[in-house]
Amino acid sequence: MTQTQQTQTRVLTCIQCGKCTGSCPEAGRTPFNIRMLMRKKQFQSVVEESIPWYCTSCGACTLRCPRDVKPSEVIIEMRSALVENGAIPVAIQKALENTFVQKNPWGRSRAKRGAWFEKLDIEVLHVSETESKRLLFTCCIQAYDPRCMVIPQNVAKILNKGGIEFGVLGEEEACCGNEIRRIGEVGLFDELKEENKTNFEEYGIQEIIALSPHCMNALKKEYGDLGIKIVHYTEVLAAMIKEGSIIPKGSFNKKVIYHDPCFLGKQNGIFDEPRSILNTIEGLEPLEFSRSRDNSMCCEGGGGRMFFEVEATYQRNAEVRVKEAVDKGAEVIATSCPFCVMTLEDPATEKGIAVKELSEILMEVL
Amino acid sequence: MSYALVVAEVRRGVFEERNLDAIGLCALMEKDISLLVTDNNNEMNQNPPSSPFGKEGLGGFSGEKLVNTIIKVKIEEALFLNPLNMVGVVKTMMDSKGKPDVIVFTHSSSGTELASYVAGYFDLPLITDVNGFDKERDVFFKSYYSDKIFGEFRKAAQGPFVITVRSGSFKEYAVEKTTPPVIETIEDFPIAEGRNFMEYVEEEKAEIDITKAEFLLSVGRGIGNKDEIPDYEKLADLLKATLSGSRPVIDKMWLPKARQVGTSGKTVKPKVYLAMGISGAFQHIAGMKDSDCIIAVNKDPEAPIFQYAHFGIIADIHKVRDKLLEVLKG
Amino acid sequence: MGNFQVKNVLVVGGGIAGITAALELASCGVSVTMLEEGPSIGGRMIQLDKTFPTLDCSTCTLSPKMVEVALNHNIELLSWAKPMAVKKAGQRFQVTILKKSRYVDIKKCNACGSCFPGCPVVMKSEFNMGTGPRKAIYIPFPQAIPNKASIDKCEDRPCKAACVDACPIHTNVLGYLKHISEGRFADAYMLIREVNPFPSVCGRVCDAPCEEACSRGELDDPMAIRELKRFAADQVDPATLEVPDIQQTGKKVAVIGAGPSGLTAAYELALRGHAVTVFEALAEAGGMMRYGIPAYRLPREAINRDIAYIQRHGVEIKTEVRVGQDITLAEITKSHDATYIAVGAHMGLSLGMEGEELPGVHDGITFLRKMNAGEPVQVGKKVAVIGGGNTAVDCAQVARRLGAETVTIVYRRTLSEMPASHEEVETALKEGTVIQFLTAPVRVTAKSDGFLSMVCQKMELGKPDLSGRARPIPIKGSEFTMDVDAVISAVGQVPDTRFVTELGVEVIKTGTIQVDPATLATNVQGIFAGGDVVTEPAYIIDAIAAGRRVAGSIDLFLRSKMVVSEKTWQKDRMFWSKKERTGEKFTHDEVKVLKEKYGEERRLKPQEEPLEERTKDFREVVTGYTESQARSEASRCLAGKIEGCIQCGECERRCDVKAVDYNMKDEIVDMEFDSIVLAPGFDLYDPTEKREFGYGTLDGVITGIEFERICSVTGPTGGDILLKGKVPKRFYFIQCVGSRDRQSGARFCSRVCCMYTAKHASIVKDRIKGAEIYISYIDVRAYGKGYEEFYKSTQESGTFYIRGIPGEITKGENGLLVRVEDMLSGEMRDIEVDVVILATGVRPRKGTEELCNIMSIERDEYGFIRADSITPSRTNVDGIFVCGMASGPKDIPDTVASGGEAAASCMEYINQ
Amino acid sequence: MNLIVFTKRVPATQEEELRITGEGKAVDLSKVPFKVNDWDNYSVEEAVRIVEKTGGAVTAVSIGDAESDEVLRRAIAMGAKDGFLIETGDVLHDPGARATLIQNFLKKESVPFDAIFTGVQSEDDQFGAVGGILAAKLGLPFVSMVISIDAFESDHVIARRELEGGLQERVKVILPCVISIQTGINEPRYVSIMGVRKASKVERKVFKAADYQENMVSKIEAVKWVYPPKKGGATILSGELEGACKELLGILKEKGVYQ
Repeated sequence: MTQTQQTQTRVLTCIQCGKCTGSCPEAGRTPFNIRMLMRKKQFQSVVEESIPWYCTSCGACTLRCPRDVKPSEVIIEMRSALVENGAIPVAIQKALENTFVQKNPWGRSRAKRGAWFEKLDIEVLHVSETESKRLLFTCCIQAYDPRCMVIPQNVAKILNKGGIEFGVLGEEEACCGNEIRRIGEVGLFDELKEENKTNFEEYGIQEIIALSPHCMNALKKEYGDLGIKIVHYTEVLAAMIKEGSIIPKGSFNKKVIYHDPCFLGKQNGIFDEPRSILNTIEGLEPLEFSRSRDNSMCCEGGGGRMFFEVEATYQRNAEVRVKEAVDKGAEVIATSCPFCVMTLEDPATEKGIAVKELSEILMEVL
Repeated sequence: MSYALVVAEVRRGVFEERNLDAIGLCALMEKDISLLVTDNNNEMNQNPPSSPFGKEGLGGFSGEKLVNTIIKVKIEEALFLNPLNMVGVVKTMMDSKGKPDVIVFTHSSSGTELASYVAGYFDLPLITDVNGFDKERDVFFKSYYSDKIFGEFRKAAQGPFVITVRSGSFKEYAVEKTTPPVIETIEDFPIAEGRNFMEYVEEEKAEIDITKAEFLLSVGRGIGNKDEIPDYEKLADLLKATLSGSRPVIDKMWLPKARQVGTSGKTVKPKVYLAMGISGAFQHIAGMKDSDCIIAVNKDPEAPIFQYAHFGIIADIHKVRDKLLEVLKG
Repeated sequence: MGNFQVKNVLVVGGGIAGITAALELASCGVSVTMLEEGPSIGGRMIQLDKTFPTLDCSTCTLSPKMVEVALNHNIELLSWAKPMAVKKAGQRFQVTILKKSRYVDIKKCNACGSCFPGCPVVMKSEFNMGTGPRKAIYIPFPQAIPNKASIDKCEDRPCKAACVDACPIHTNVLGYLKHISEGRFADAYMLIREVNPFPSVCGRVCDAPCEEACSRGELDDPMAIRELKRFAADQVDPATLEVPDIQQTGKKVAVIGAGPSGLTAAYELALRGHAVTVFEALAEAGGMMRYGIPAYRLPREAINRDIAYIQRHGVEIKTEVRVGQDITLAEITKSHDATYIAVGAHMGLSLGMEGEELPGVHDGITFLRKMNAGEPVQVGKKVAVIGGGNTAVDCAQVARRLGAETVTIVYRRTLSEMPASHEEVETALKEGTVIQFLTAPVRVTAKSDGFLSMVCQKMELGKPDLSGRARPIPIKGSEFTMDVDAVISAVGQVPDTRFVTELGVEVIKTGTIQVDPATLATNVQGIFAGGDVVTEPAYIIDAIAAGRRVAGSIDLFLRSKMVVSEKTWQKDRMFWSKKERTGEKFTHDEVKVLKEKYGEERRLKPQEEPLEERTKDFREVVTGYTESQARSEASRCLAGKIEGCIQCGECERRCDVKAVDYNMKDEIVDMEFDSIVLAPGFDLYDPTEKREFGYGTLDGVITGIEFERICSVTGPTGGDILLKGKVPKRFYFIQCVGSRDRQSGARFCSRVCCMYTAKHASIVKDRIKGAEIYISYIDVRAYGKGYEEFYKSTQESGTFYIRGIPGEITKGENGLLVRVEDMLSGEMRDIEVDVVILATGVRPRKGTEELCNIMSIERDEYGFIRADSITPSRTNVDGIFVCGMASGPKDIPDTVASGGEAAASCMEYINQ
Repeated sequence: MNLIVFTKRVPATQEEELRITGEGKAVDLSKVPFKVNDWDNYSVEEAVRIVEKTGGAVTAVSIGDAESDEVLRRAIAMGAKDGFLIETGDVLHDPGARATLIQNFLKKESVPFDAIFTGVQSEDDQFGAVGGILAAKLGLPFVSMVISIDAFESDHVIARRELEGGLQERVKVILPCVISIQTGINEPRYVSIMGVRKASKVERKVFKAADYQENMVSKIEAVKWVYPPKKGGATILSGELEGACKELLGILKEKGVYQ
């Protein structure tokens, strides 16, 4: 059975319980009704072209579907059909074309992918020169955006401090394709995957520390069995703290609320490591959102939504999130995903509250 | 005597300012300049201009004196700016005056169309979008790879060199001559049938498409609140700019969604992008960084937008706005 | 009877299915053995409040049948029993049955229920689905069959519980530590009070032999038992306690001496209905507790609190009545039916040293009494204290608080021989008291400058004397002189028993009264004696023990005039000698294992007032534990580390018929049956894994069966629908939780949830006025007679049925926020409610797999027993039948029908 | 309608820092990714849309090295019927030479057409001249900067040209003709990788440029490559607010967006 047929078979088992809609971060506030889409898919009826693009691929519907219909995958297929048809929003098209040309959706020069470590005061080796063959895999946005660039820089410094050897691929690294797959560009995803896999094989990579949950997800779940250990950096740092190879010495006297990224948390079950890092920091008062862990609210940065704005005006989830953080008395929103940082920072700045990536907080106290 | 022929662009009776760059290059090349210009004073023209330089004249210049010869073509401008007719005009002119050393056009929508057709028709060497000239080495500079590299070019064949000139490149070399120009006239030349002018169309204003605007005035969160929007609209009106915004402004519905610049909105590439109160988030930058000229106004000198801007003003945007309104109105 | 032989059938499972089958079979003359794994039959149905669609009372329907099972001579009911192995031999089955020990002899147990209240182990009631508590010894519900108590005993207690043995009154230390560790402070207090009327006092100044015996001490540090008692006592003001209604006997008892022993006896006797009058020579009751112990160790409020409560029981205390002076003993014995002499030992012993009579030389016990009575006492700047007991140390510390700058204790032996408690000595040293060891005073002289000069002599230790301690021998020529303002001599006390001689009460030469150690009776009938007056100075706890003992003994005397020892007391240890307290110790290997298992946890020191502050006045030095400290210290107790019964003995102590037997063992029996009917029943899906619904993480999210218990009159709230003590108004029911659900491995419909949810909605409508009720459904399955009508009437009563299952439940501003798509309108709704009830689906009963394995029974993909499609009770094994939910979801009528069908098929089989 | 559309594979230099090598003889493009020329993308889309309406076929033609096959596949994926590659290793700077090569090719291979579509210019050399020269050489009408094709009839086209300052000019052009397409005329469809893979199955014809070199001489000489004068970050307009504002207006005038 082809994947499409499998999807169709799964969709036919949908009992229209509506749990997906109830779980969906877009339901109610946008015209997106995931349950309705499954219904339409059952009857192969026409879906308005703009609709599938609302999905943030947070995965809540798939995780909660009692019939294992995997609505998120159905959305990907719907998008795929639109992609094959060529009729997709210009912004998405741009991101895809950029990725095709420069191997990153932002269209930045591939040759400058390694710019983030050039100004570091530590030496960052190409992974082929390392003994451990441990690769630090950067997310495109971390490689190019000055705001997010601090993440790989910080993590590199912390790893270095803790005596953990690692290397990078620099300009050879291509986008992991997580978002590309979610946009529905299967072919392009395959190309990125093959390109990265070829590099992993050529350099005999043993372990990959992914800096973004999105990359980790793609490498872990969508590249097939690589025979490579794939972890998110928070797992590594949490272990380092536990072993005592890095010791947070300073204190961070702030109330910090942690936002679980969808791809790290609900989709990959990493809830405790980021929290354990925060909890070891002196003076830091950890807070929790009322919706946290499995029920964390999606920031709406996934599934291509980073590149594309849907045609609806509503209060963004990021704003809702920031509002709650403020109500809870948080002074800092911590998260461990660059997309979350980007989406949350805007409304947070407005409310006078800081958004910090975990590595930033840790860096301050080391 | 060798001369340079400048084909003037007159649109709706207005002598386009960029013609001065064409004249300027010729002056820099120290050529005797002949200006080929539509004489709109004929029965086909409903809006006869007040002077050969168009009905508005040439501002500070007493324009006539910039060239040595003015060749008036008795033809309505729309026909004149048709490449199929232009080859007839040029042929007639060359037949009567001899071949010029260079034939210079503006590098504009019509200039390049005319130049390439003329070059092809007469099998002449052509270089477009010239933005510099080194007289000593006799080389022309031309932009490559979106201005990242300049190429130096030289004519490598016989016949007049057909050139289009980038506006703003040579204007300052267009200086007045001591004597007024000789006025000549061309009347008799063939009119081609293959392409006919129908009408001018003003771009529809109803649906603003910011991706097509040449000049965007873009506002960001820095404007503070919605009440400020009308004043920026006024400013955009006066500047003949199109108003656009960054995501926070759109999110708050201060401006319609269609006006959002950024990866999640629209990617724009105007000639001038005037960013007011935009700090320059990554996604926003990605949507406008390829603009020809970026001018940023922001009170924070550390705002990332200044890294991408060509010009900047570090000041309170409302003060800048008020001052601009004052200057524009005064 | 010829060849006729009674056939016998084994029915596994005592739910409605098993009961139906058993009764059907029994009515046919078949001998039925019913195995029930739990303590009572009744199954799930007995947990229900009502049945649908008729809303009949579930208990009313089922109880008669349960009783019938108990009464039917053809049915033998084995609870706490399950089959372990089954072998088919010909047409018959050889079954090995495990009869789990219930630690209560059901022949003796009369379900009086007196054992439960004392049990310190509080567990979640399985019957109430955890919505309410039960004790480790319990009867699951009032209508239980068999109606007998049982104990959930899981494992052996890791410690020897030597503390209980060590305590002269056998305080249930394990029990009250368990209570404290789980935050039930008042319960801890009541457990202490059970044997000790002076918790506030003993929480502070008990010598705590328990701690010495504590098994935890063999691992790291002994439990801070006394400090925890004090914590518990500080949590409850006895003034708030109710005094029980006591039936009076009309007998009168006199108690002479209002010290710990006398008051304990008075209290215990009052509880037994006797009128007690206490005669006290001093101005206030309390004896040595008040006049011997300084306030910084035992604040007066603590004493007053405990005594006031005793008085509230009708005990009359007459103070400033000195027997022998103000009233004669004879007068007392004449007007009372019994007399208890507990006057203590208040006479200070003299050293026989020269200069003892000088002003500035005090007798320790008098010194303390005066000070505690508030009389002016002056000691000057330099004080010497003679002696090595607690009194000496107390005197030294009091002297410091009275303004002495240097206080020196002069003791003739060394630190290790000092009888004073080590703790007290340490505190005194910390506070700046100096101890001159191996030093004895020789004489005291007055000097012209008003100072006293005390001549001392150095000693060395020789061979042990009668007390077992090394005898100090003076070193010749080692005399030296100390100049002091005051000398306090505290070398011992003796009782003053001169007043007893008039009636011929036998007194030995030290002045102590001679008694029968078992009954504390003197040689004169009706006169008893105990406490220090018998033992010479001992500890408060010993005095209390004597009081308790004598109360029993006097009570017996008053009721039967018997004074012989009674069996009840045999278990008690001898009460006055520390040496005789024995405690088992761990072996080296045991210690190793325990250390590994429980790790090291050091004893928590309670807070104390700062050293420099506290010596300025008489404030209490130790300020005690905080709540969390107390809980964490109490949780160190090894006994409390196990789940279930901790074998503290409380139930055993309370059981009048002596039904509790900790040593009961599991039994394995082999039996043979002609056929087997399986009715193990079902479990309900645990929705914890559906994190989005917040079960287990959000307050107010419960399951349907839990709600059923909350509604039930036999439930934890007595039938009032209460959540955290409040009546909820807004209800949200979610159907299909764990049914038709691939994720949880159940693609089947559970068949009952739609209707039980409708039933719940009706119950709510009925009992809570103005309740707002929402029900989320996928489709409502109301098949058959009565069901559709029931659904309709539920809807008509104003319940909002929303088609669509919520995606998630989160905490809202004033309750729980349910996010759901009302898919009939396509609208997203955020509905705020007080309680969310998850209609969880059914699952095969835990243990079904094991049961099937031993019988080679096949199960279906979901784990239910696979049944024949034409004869739905037939399994793959000929002769073994199944009924009820065990073979798949059924409602009650279907279950009953299946029970009958199984019985019929079984009959057919056994009569072949 | 048979439409010929030219499409070119160009370096994506927008984001790159380019290096001149060999003392001005060459620009190092070895690390630069390539892509389809933006204008050609619109032009292919427009041609395909016309054919989708009027019937006929689009033939995509590319001049370049073997790699240029990529843009042909792309054009096919978008809807072109054929792809012709005129293969040459040389870089033809002179638009005249390119036009001559095309002219020779069309003549020699007798490729039938009703109209030729080109992009207004290519991103790399930005000449914007091939269409015009070719039209003139072929003696065909020419229209450039086409921002809209209002009608495409059997014998003529009505097109709108984009002029400056929001003005457009509507013209009628007789077929056959050469049309140069401006970006923004349409929204080019997305070409998925799968689409390109499928397109690979359509055979493309490869021709050698060497066979069409008659009269093809370069009339201009590329002397050398140089770096443009450095801009060096934002020029901050400082001083009095009024002065800065006037300076700002001056810049706007210079850029031609404000008169």
